[in-house]
Amino acid sequence: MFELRDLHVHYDMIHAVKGISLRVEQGEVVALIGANGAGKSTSLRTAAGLKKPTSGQVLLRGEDVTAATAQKRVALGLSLVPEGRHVFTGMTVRENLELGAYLRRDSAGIAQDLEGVFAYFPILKSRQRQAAGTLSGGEQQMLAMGRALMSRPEILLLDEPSMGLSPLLVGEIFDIIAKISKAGTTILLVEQNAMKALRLADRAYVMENGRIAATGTGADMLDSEEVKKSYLGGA
Amino acid sequence: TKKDDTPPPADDGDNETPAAETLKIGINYERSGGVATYGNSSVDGILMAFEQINAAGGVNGKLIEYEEHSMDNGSDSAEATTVATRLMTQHQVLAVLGPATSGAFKATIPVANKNKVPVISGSATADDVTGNFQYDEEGNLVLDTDGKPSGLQEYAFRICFSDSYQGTAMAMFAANDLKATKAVVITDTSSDYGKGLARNFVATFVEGGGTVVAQEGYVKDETNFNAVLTRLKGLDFDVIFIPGYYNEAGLIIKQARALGIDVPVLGADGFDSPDLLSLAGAEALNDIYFSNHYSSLSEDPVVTKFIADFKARYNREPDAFNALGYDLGMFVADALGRAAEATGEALKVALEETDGFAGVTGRFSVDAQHNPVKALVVIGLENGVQVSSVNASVS
Amino acid sequence: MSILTIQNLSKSFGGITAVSDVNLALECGELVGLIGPNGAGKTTVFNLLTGVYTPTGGEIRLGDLALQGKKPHYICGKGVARTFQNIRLFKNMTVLNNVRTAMHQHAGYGTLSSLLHLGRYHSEEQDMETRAAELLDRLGLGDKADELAGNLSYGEQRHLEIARALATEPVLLLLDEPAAGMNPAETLRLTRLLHDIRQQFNLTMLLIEHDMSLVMNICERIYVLDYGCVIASGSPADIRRDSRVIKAYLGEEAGHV
Amino acid sequence: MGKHKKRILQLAFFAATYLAVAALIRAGTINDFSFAVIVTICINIILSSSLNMVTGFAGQFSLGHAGFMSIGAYVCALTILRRPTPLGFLLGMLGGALLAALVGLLVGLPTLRLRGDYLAIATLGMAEIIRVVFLNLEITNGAAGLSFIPQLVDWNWLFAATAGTLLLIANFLNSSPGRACIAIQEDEVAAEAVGVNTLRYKVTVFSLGAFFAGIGGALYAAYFYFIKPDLFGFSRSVDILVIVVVGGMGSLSGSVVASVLLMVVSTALQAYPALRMILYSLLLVAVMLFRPQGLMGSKEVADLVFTRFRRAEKTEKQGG
Amino acid sequence: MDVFLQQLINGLSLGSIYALVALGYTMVYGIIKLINFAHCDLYMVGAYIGYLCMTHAGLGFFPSLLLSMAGCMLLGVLIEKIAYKPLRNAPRISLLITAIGMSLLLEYGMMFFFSPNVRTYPPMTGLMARSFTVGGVLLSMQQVVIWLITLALMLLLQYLVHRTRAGRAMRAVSLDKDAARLMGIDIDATISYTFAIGSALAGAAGMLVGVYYNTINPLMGVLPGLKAFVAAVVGGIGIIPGAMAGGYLIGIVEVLVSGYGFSMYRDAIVFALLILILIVRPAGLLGKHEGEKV
Ligand SMILES: Nc1ncnc2c1ncn2[C@@H]1O[C@H](COP(=O)(O)OP(=O)(O)OP(=O)(O)O)[C@@H](O)[C@H]1O
Ligand SMILES: Nc1ncnc2c1ncn2[C@@H]1O[C@H](COP(=O)(O)OP(=O)(O)OP(=O)(O)O)[C@@H](O)[C@H]1O
Ligand SMILES: [Mg+2]
Ligand SMILES: [Mg+2]
Repeated sequence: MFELRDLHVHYDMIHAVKGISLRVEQGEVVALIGANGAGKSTSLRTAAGLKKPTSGQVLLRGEDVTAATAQKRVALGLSLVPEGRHVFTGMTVRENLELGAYLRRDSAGIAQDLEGVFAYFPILKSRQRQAAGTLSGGEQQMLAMGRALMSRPEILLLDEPSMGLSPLLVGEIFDIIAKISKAGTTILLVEQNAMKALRLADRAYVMENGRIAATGTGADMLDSEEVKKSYLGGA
Repeated sequence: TKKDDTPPPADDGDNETPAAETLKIGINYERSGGVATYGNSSVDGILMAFEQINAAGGVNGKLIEYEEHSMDNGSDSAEATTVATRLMTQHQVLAVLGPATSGAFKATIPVANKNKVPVISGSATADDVTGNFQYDEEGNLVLDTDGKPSGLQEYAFRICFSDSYQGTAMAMFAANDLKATKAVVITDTSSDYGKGLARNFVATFVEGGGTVVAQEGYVKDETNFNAVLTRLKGLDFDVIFIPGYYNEAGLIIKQARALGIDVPVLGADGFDSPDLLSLAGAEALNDIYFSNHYSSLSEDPVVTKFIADFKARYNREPDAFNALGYDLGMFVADALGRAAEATGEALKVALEETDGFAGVTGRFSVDAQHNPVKALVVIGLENGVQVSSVNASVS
Repeated sequence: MSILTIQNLSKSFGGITAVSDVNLALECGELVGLIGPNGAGKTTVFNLLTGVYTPTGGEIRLGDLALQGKKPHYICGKGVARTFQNIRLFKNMTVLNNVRTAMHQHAGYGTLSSLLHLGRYHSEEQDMETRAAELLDRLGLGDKADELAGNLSYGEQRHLEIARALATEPVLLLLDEPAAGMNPAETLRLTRLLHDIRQQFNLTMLLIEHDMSLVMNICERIYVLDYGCVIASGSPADIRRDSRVIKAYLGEEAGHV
Repeated sequence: MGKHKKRILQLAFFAATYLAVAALIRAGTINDFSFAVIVTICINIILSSSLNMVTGFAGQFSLGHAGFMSIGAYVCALTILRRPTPLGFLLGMLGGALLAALVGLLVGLPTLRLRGDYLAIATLGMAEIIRVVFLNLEITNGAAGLSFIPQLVDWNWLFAATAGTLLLIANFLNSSPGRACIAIQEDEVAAEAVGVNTLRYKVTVFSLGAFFAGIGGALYAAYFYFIKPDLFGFSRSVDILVIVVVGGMGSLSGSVVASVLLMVVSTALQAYPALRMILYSLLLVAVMLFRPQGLMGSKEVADLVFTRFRRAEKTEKQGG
Repeated sequence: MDVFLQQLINGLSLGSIYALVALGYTMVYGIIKLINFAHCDLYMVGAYIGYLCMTHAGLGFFPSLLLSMAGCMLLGVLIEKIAYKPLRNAPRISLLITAIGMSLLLEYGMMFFFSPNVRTYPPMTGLMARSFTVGGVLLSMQQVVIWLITLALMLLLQYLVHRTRAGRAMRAVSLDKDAARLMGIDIDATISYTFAIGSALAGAAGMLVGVYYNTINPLMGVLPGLKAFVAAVVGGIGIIPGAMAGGYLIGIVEVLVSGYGFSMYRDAIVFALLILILIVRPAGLLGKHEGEKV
């Protein structure tokens, strides 16, 4: 479904991602965890086409999209919910959601998906006319996810969706990710909340200093002493 | 020192003088920047003059070398100083022509005095350009012990009128020829040219018993004068005097006429450009009078030849800057021909001795203050066409 | 005695009341938590305390000193320091200079000696450099002193923010989500560090955090904000059991962590 | 240790420059023209390094530097026209610089609350207002300007002013108030939060910048014989900004390098009137496209030299 | 009173021109935060294209207007592609210097090819040359045409920005470029589109000025450009109605100041007004002051 092959990414002199390879199969939830600065966000940004890799490939349904622009990848069914939400602050909630469907022209389908998003996030429905910039952090996170869903993605990349959220909302967000996954969307999830992410994920990769340090099923990783020590704060 | 081996003047080229001997003349003009139009127009005239001289065998058999010594001062007076220094010290020129505007020209004069190389402008009209002169109670020039006017800038010359001369002349023309008693003045306040003209016009006009009903100002490159004109329209006056250049004057005249202001409009040599007609339109150019150096109606062969040559060379009508530039080139060549030797000092003496130089902009001599003594004509336009020219005098 | 007293503090932005009628008091040397749902107004309280925003109503007192309506630099001079939720370092300065800049109010020379490098300039500079190096060592950044702050990793940046705040020699330290974006292991290390710092610098601390493992471990008392109002306060154990807090903030599951 | 070495090297460099130029002038190798070029370069160094302090280091985007320059120029010109002595010049220069600083203070207090491009446009407006005032004042002789100003600038004055400006600015930036100003550029909110009175330091650095601009203006008036209001318009402010950015925002040596380089280019192009500005503009665009951070970035020449040293030292140690 | 009305009418014409130019500044600023100094020279180029069309090609007013808009549109997009696009991630100030470079290049390129001398538009004939008096106030057909064209272009612009997909993309790009790309928006195309519209408006303004004042020269854009930018800032930069409001305000103030005999102080008064407005309303007349959320 989706694959990164021997990807290297640089910021000027900084070698942020040093040859990672990972794959996500149709319908899976895959978690990517690791310490700060390990290169998780960079990998996702490169996958979405916001950052050019120095070498390596990005494959989407077997097709090499390394050279494709970000908008081309959106058209091919890939969608990223970026770190820090990046909602359009000066626009209303509804305009944000409509922009999510920017590339689509089937107004009936758009209207239907809009209702779908409101079903996942009822609070957004009541805030349709509010400027996105005045939403609270959690609401903005929901809006960012809803907006990504509006493009009807087949694979959804989520970058720390629970960052800065209250414990209550963290729970909710993970519930919704599970729902989205059940509805058939393939998901690659970057999380610091490693415990919850690993519980939800079918498989997981651990990143360290720009490299994949370990991989396995979610359950295996939860049990791994190594992972426990470095990322779960266990003894 | 080398006076002895200067070859005798050889007018016909059969006497093979060494071609290596050239006369270097520097050109220091505003070729870019805010007043590039004036600079470029002047240079066009100078180039034509030098081309003609060299084509005719040069000055006393020596060609004028000017292309390598032609520099841009970017309409910046400090750069004008630098360029003048460069031309005098590096290029060892005998004289520097330009800059066009009074301020930049003045900024080169101390350099000229220091290096003893004359600087000459065709269009620096401010009164104090060639010196800040003093007059005693009877109105006589105060002289220094060496017989020169006190305050003279020894190495500065010009061949154009000073502002006071034209302003005074036009005020007298308004009072005497047009019988005007009430005048309005619309001045280009961003140029010393405009302000100088206005000051002298007003002084003379008031002295002669007239009143100046209103004094308005504008700044260079302005295009919209409706505001000022609308306000003036309610006043009672006989003439408008516009001390400024054709760029804005053309628009002022056009917009004034469109608003129904029909009184005569007076100006100075800044009006002299074919663009005045295209800016204002023929129907607006009635009852326009401006002072100038020459009239295109003139039958003087110098003038008719210049106009014909200029059209042939540049494919357009000459304006005042072109004519002054041309005269400037001819003027310096004339003095070079008479100079005892090829030095700045000798050239300065020759320039001072100029007597009856026949230029396009009039026949003139150089007075003790290094200004030209020449007659001024007042040109009248009807339907955009020159219909009259009156010789005016200032007394 | 109370080092900080907040009475009936309110702040509204246009139509939104972000903080309404908040009362809060900190005893000298206490470590108190401030929690609440997203958008409850926690950061706004910090902004009001540090003078970034002017209150719409109410009083803030540091000891006997009224702080409301004062400029941030003045408040900082009186001993209130903070970190920011979205890290705000001087990214293009070195780590050392970030800390030295924060010592600026204690630099004992004026503009004239700064121009001429005369008077107390040299001794003061030497002194500041020593103190800055000590602070960096304390926060584990000793070997990064000459790096640009922007090149540090996220976690290191959070530590540098704390070092910078400490450099202003505060009596009251406000920390806004210091553990955000850290994994549980890193959070644990931070918990220990905060504990030590409080001892060493003799500080009173107010802490905003969503990571309950940190808050419940380290805070002696907790205030809970919701919709700008204090809905509960008390010991971590009390808060964990408070039904309103569970409903608005902790959620059923998290309540049992 | 390293710091002192750097300092000594800097001073040695200044002294060597002074002596070399003085010797060349005495030998006649530097003639009037070369000296005029040196004067222009030095004035540009003073203007650009002071603007760099305000804009590159303290982050206050100003498009009105020429306005302050004109104040220095006019005060100095009016003084030395009446008292054409070295003392008159010194008084005129200091008076002009102080008046410029005062105007900077008065203008800065209300406008420095603005940020970024808004501040730029407000300072531009301020400079235009100063220009119009000079255009309409009696004592400044309006549009005609002041001419035949005595030329009092020689190499001693020029060197003292230029080196003094550079040293004072470098000192300031390497001090607690200087760091506070740099912090303001980096993050104003954070700077306030660590106790920096941002308005006070913005006004300080702005007035200090105005002061040095005034010095630059005074030298200009006392060398180039003539000043008028139009010489200090928007385009001069832009010219100074161009030097700062081409050299590198936040690099004093960058301003020096760019002042020299742009003057050399400009002088070379004097002889090609028609193509001059076209080539100049293409050069600007090309420099920015290939080196957007400016020639020196935010590094100083000394930094480059010393990292080289340090690296050499390190390898030596490792080798030994 | 008549005089005042007449001044107001004159101010509206001048204001229309400023508003058209200000719109381009504001749109470009809105989307890439660049004070596009070359914009005022596009206005100059527009005037020259119109001049060439009317004198050398003998075209009528409207075809010339369309051609100068099209020409400027092309040039504007070209400049963006060559000089601005490569600097999208560079410091903003280097972009500003590049814009200054492009501005000088256009001015002096024009001088090189067309001489620095002024050119004059041919006099209008027929209906366009007419003028009439309404209630003691003189109105020329040219003024009326300027107002109508300006009004029409502004309405069109409002429609483009607020009602079309491309307009929505423009707003998204101006708010957050990365997020816009994640929505599938082609930001390069959107930025080009913005330059195209802004430049076309400048072209129209240049042509209208040529017809109205009938004199053009290579440096004609400098001062009006500065004023138009001031207008955009006064109105609140990045805000389209703000640019219009600012343009009309500056136009009218200028005309009134000159009309009441202070033309020497006109520029000073305009800039003083600017500074005052900024001090009172730091984000301009229509700008919302978004205090940074900390
Ligand atoms: N825009 C940038 N410019 C320069 N370096 C960057 C940039 N963004 C990230 N880096 C560097 O790249 C490395 C990887 O960063 P990245 O954001 O991918 O980490 P991460 O795994 O997402 O960390 P976190 O958990 O903190 O989000 C880090 O060293 C970081 O400093
Ligand atoms: N400058 C501002 N302008 C307008 N509204 C603001 C501003 N600052 C904060 N708010 C609003 O005030 C409310 C409280 O915000 P605040 O940042 O204090 O929340 P918080 O409790 O810190 O939330 P979080 O845990 O998500 O950081 C929110 O609704 C926010 O949108
Ligand atoms: Mg990340
Ligand atoms: Mg917060």
